[in-house]
Amino acid sequence: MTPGISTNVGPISLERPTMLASGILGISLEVFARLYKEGAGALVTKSLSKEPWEGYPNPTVIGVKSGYLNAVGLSNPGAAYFAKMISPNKSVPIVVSLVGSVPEDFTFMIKQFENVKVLAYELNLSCPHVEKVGLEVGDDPNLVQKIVKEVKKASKVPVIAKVGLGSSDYLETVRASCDAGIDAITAINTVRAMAIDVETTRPILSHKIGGLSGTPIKPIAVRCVYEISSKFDIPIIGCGGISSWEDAVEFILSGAKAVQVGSALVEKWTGVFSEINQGISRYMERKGFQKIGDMVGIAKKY
Amino acid sequence: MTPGISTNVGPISLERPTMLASGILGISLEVFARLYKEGAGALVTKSLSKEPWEGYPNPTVIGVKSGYLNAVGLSNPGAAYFAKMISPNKSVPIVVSLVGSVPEDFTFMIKQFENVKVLAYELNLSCPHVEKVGLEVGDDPNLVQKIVKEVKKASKVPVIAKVGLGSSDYLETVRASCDAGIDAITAINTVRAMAIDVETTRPILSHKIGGLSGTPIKPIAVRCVYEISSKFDIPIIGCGGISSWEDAVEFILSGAKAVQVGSALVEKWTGVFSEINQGISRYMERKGFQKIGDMVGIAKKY
Amino acid sequence: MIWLESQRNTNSVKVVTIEKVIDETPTVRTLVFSDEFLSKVLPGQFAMVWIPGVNELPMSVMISQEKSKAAFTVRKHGLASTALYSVKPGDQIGVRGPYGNSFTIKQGKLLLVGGGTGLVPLMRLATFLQKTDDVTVIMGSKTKQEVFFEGLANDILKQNKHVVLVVTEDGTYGESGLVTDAMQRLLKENTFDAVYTCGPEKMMRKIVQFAAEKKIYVEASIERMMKCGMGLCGSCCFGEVLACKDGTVFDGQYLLTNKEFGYTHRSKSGIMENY
Amino acid sequence: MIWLESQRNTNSVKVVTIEKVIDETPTVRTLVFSDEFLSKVLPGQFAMVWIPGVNELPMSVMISQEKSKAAFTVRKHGLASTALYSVKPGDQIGVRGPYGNSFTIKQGKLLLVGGGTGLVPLMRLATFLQKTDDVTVIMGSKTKQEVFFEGLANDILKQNKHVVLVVTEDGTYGESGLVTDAMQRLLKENTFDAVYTCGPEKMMRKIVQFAAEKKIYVEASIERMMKCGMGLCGSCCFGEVLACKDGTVFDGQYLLTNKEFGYTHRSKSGIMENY
Ligand SMILES: Cc1cc2nc3c(=O)[nH]c(=O)nc-3n(C[C@H](O)[C@H](O)[C@H](O)COP(=O)(O)OP(=O)(O)OC[C@H]3O[C@@H](n4cnc5c(N)ncnc54)[C@H](O)[C@@H]3O)c2cc1C
Ligand SMILES: Cc1cc2nc3c(=O)[nH]c(=O)nc-3n(C[C@H](O)[C@H](O)[C@H](O)COP(=O)(O)OP(=O)(O)OC[C@H]3O[C@@H](n4cnc5c(N)ncnc54)[C@H](O)[C@@H]3O)c2cc1C
Ligand SMILES: Cc1cc2nc3c(=O)[nH]c(=O)nc-3n(C[C@H](O)[C@H](O)[C@H](O)COP(=O)(O)O)c2cc1C
Ligand SMILES: Cc1cc2nc3c(=O)[nH]c(=O)nc-3n(C[C@H](O)[C@H](O)[C@H](O)COP(=O)(O)O)c2cc1C
Ligand code: FES
Ligand code: FES
Repeated sequence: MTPGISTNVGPISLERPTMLASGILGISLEVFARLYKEGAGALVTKSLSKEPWEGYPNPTVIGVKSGYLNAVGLSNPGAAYFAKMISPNKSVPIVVSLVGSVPEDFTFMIKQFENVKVLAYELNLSCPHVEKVGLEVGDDPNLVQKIVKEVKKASKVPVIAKVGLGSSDYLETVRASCDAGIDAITAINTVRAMAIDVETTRPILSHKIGGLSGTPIKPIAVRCVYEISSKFDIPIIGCGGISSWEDAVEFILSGAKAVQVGSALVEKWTGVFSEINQGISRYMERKGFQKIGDMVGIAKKY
Repeated sequence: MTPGISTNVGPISLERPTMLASGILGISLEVFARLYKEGAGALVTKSLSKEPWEGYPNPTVIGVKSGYLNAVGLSNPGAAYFAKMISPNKSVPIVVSLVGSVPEDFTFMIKQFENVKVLAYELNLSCPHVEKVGLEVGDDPNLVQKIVKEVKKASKVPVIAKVGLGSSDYLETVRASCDAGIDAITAINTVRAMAIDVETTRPILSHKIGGLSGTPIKPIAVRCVYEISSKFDIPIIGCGGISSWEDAVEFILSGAKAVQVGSALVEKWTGVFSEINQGISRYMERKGFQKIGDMVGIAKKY
Repeated sequence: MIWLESQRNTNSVKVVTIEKVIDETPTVRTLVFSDEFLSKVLPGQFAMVWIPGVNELPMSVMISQEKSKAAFTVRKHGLASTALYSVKPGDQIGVRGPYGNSFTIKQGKLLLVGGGTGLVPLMRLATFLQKTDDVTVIMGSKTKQEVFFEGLANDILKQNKHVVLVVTEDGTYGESGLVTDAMQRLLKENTFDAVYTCGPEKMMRKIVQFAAEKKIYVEASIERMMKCGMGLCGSCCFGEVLACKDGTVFDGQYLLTNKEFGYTHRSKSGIMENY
Repeated sequence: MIWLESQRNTNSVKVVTIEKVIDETPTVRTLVFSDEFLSKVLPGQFAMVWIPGVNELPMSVMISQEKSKAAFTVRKHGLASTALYSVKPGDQIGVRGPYGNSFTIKQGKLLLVGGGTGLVPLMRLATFLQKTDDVTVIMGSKTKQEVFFEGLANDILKQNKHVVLVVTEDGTYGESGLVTDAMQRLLKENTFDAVYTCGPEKMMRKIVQFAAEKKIYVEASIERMMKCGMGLCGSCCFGEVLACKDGTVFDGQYLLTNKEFGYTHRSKSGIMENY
C-alpha cells in the first residue's frame, strides 16, 4: 500500500509495520482478511492450545481508567479446528500464536498447520492469567529454551517468542529464546493487574487477576523494547499501548522493527492500522528517513 | 480529625490512613507539618542516603499520557543533615525513608536519627532507576534479609520494607523481609519505564529509564497488595496511582491497612488527603463499617 | 473521583442498585435502576451487565418510562440470566456501555417484528419514532402466558396511528402461528417504508428475506457470544464484522451477503455451531 | 493522537521549533516559537524548558508580540542556560507547562520593579494591565550594555500614562544605583496601588519591605530549584509552600512571614544555602 514502510523482522517480511496483536479479534479468517485490507501488516491469531478452551466466565474484559483489564482465559477453538478454519487462506499474512506447557504441546500444534499458509508462529510465553502456560512457562528459562529448540526444529516458518513481565527477569527469557535460535521477540504482553469494585467489595474479573493493556503500559513496554534491543541482537516487535503513529514511532526508535496494536481498537476501531501507517509514512518523509530500518533503535545512541 | 478512620499498620498507629508517599514534597519539615495539618496521616520522607546526593540532571520528572515518569536519582541532603533538620519536630508523624546498598549503610543512617522523633523507617528496596540501591537490593532476597535483620536490631521504632516490581519475584523480597522480622510492607514503588520523544528521537529523562507512577500503575499495585495479603500475614501499606477515596478503598479492600499518595498531588494538590479521608469516612458510614480494620482485605473472601 | 456523567468511562463497570422489579411473564422481568447515562442511549444499543459473583451478560437497554432511569428486561434461561432475573430491589448489579450502533430512524409506514426479549430494543425504538408515523408491531411468543409488552407498545404508540399484533404459536392468544406468517400476510395487503426486527436469528432471516423481496428497507439486531462488548476479544465475530462494534444492527442488504446469518454462530471457545 | 490544544496534557513534553532569536544584550536572548497554548498563559506563569541532551530549566513565559507565538528570554550563565541561549532558528526544544500561579491584576497607580531576566514576567504582566492604569517600571542592571526591554516596556505601555526608569549600578545609563534606591526615592513623592517585582531575592525582599512599610499591596515572583515544576519533587520548597505550585507569585504579607525569603534557598540535594 504505502511505499517505504515495509519492514523485515528478521526473516519475516511485512508490507506494513503495524500488526494486529494476539487475542484481539483473532478467531476468524474473515476478520483477518478484513483487517489486512484495512491496513494491518500481519495478523496474530488468538493464542491456540492443543484442545479447545472455553476460557473464564465473564467478566473477562473490562475498562479501567485509561486502559483495559482482561482475563479471557485463553478461550480458543483449539489448534486443529483453527488450522482447518484458516486453511483456505492464500494471501493474508497470519502469525499463529501458540500456548502450551511443554515442548510436545507446541510441536503437536505445529503439525496441525502442516499444510496451512502461516507467516510465522508466535509463542505466548507471557499470558499473565492462566496457570501452567504463558508466564509460568516464560518465567522458566530452561523450559523456554527446550520449547524454542523443539519448535524451531518442527517449524518451517520463523518463530517469534512473546515475552512479558513475570516473576523472574524477562531478559533471561529473551536470552534463553535467543540461545535456542528464536527469530524474533515480541514485547510485551499485558501486565498482571486487578480491579476491585468498592460497592460490592469484589474483584470484578471472574478470574480476579488479569492483564493490564492499553495506554497505561506503553512506557513500560517502550522500556522493555529499549532494554532488549540494548542487550540482544534480535529483531523485536513492540507491543503495549500503541494507539497513534507517535506511539508506533516511539517503539521503533527504541528498537522495534514492527509493532502490534491491541487495545487501541476500542477507541479507533479498524481504521487504526492505516492511521498509524500513514502517520509513520508522513513522519518519515518529514524527517528524511528512507525506510523503517533507518529509524530502528536510534534513540539508543543518546 | 475525622473519627473512625484511624488505623494500625502493625505497631504503627495512624490517626488517618492516607500517607504522603516517599519522594513527594519530602525534603522539608515545614512542608510535612503543613501536609499533616491538611489531612495526611503520616509523611514519608524522600529516601535518604548516607551522603548527600545531587540526583540526575533534569529532565527528572515529566508527564506521560495519564501518568508520570521520574528518574530524580534519589537526590537528597543525606541522613545526617536531614536528621538535624527535622530534629525540632515534636508532633508530626514522620516516616524516614532510607536507601542504601549494604546493612551498614542503613544502620549508619539510623544512628543519625537517634535523638529525633521518628514514627517508623521505610526501607526503599524498590527505586527502579538508581544503580546498586533500591530494586538492585530488593531483587536480592538474601541481602534484603540481612539488611532487615540489622535494621530491626538498630531501630527503636517499627520498620517497613517498600517493595516494587523488579527483575526477580517481589514476593520473595516480601518473604525475606518477613522472615527477618519486618513490621510492615509498602507496595509498590514506581514501575521501570521510559518515554522517547519522536521529534528529537531521544529518551526524554536524562537518565533515560525512570519509574512510572500515577493512574496507570494502580491496577498493578492493587494486584500486588492482593497477592501479598493473600500469601503473607503482614500489615500492608498500599501505594500506586491513588487519587480518590474509591482508589484508597480499593487498596484497603484488597488488603492494605493504610495508603500512600504521590502523583495525585499534581492534580489535586494538598487537598487530596482530606478529600480521600472524608470519602472513606462517608463510604464507611454508608456501608456500615465501624473501623478501617473491618474493610481490610475483604475482597479476598470472594 | 466524581466523574461527570458526560465524562464517564463507558468501559468501566459502574455499580447501580435495582429499584424496581416488574414481572412481565412468569419467566420475564424488567429491572429498573437509576442511571442518567444509560437512560439516554440509542435504540438498539446494549450494555454488559455484571451479576456479581455469577457472570456478565449483554443486555439490550430497555426503556424505563421514568426520567434518569434505565432498565433491562431479562428472560430466565441459564445460570446467568436466571441470576439476573432473580435480583431484588436493593440488589446491586454492574453495568458498562452503552455499546453497539443503533437502528436507523425512518419515517412513514413502519413495521416492527419482535420475538421474545427481542422486543426490548424495538420498544426503545418505538419511543424514538415520529408521532406522524404509522406503526405496526408484530410480537410473537409460544403461548398466551409468555406475551408481554402488548400494553406497553400500545401505550408508547398511543399518539400514533398504530396496530399491535400479537401472535402465539399455540393460538392461545391473538393470532395463531409464527410472526413470519403474520408478516407475510400483512405484506400481501400493505407496503412499508421500513422493517425492524430482533429475535431468534432464523426468524430474522425470514423477515429480512421477505422485506428484501418486496424491496423494503430492513434492519435486524444480531446476537452473538459477547465477552468484551467493545471490539477487542473477537468472540462476537459474524463473518467479517463484529456484532458488538459494527452492529448489533445491520441492514438487510448486508445481512443477505453474510453467510452466517440465520445459520451459524460461535461457541465460547470460538467453534462454529449451527442454529 | 492529535491532542486538541485545549486537551493538551500540560505535563507532557511538547517539542517546538525555534523560529527567531533576538539578541537583547550580549548575554540575553529572546527565543520565539509557535505555540498557541503557551502564547496564552497568565503573567507570572512559567514553563519547564528541555534543551535536548543538556538539561531542563524553568523559564518564565515571555511575550512574543505575535499571535499564537510564545517566547523565552534567557540569560547565559551556566551550562544549561548557555545551551539554551545558543539555540538557532530551526533548533528544537521541549516545553511543558504552563506552571505556577500568576500576578493579581490590580488597577490604578502601579509599580513594576525588575532586575535582569526578572523583567520577563513583568513584561507579560504589563500586557495584561488596563489602559487606564498609571504604570511605572523600574528596570535595573549592572551596566548600560546589560539594559534590555526598555523599548519594549515603552511600547507595551504606549497607551498608558507611564514611566520607564532605567537604573544601572555603574551609572553608565539612566539613573545610577540600585533599583531599590530608585524605588525608595519614588516612594517619598508617590504612592502606589500595587507593586510587582521579580529579580534577585535580596532585592525583592527590600522592595517588599519598602512597600509593606507604606502599606502598599505588593507581589513578588520567587525562584527556587525546580525539577518537576508541578508539585511532586519538593525541590522548590520555600518554607511550608512550594514555589512551583503555591507560587511562584506570593504577596508581601505572606512573604514577610517566610523565614527563607531573601536569605536562604536549597541546593539540588536539598541542602539549605544562604543567598
Ligand atoms: C446484544 C445482545 C442483547 C441481548 N439482550 C437481551 C435482553 O434484553 N434480554 C434477555 O433476556 N437476553 C438478552 N440477550 C441474551 C443474553 O445475553 C443471554 O445470552 C441469555 O440471557 C442467556 O444467558 P444465560 O447465561 O442464561 O445462558 P446459558 O444457559 O448460560 O447459555 C445459553 C446460551 O446463551 C448465550 N449466551 C451466554 N452467555 C452469553 C454472552 N456473554 N453473550 C451472548 N450470548 C450468551 C449463548 O448462546 C449460550 O449458548 C442479549 C444478547 C445480546 C448479544
Ligand atoms: C520560575 C522560574 C523562572 C525563571 N525564568 C527565567 C527566565 O525567564 N530567564 C532566565 O534566564 N532564567 C530564568 N530562570 C532561571 C533559570 O531557570 C536558571 O536557574 C538559570 O538560567 C541558571 O541556569 P544554569 O543551568 O545556567 O545554571 P547553573 O550554572 O547550572 O547553575 C547555577 C544556578 O542556577 C540555578 N538553577 C539551575 N538549575 C535550576 C533549576 N532547574 N531550577 C531553578 N534554578 C536552577 C541554581 O540556583 C544553580 O545553583 C527562572 C527560574 C525559575 C525558578
Ligand atoms: C482481550 C485481550 C485478549 C488477549 N489475548 C491474548 C492472547 O491470547 N495471547 C497473547 O499473546 N496476548 C493476548 N493479549 C495481549 C495482547 O496481545 C497485547 O500483548 C496486550 O494487550 C498489549 O497491547 P495493547 O496495549 O495494544 O492492547 C490479549 C489482550 C487483550 C486485551
Ligand atoms: C518524583 C518522584 C520521586 C519519588 N521518590 C521516591 C523516593 O525517594 N523513594 C521511594 O521509595 N519512592 C519514591 N517515589 C515513588 C513514590 O513514593 C510512589 O511509590 C510512586 O510514585 C507510586 O505512587 P503514586 O502513583 O501515588 O505516585 C517517587 C515518586 C515520584 C513521582
Ligand atoms: S464481544 Fe468482544 S469483540 Fe465483540
Ligand atoms: S519543582 Fe518539584 S515540587 Fe516544585
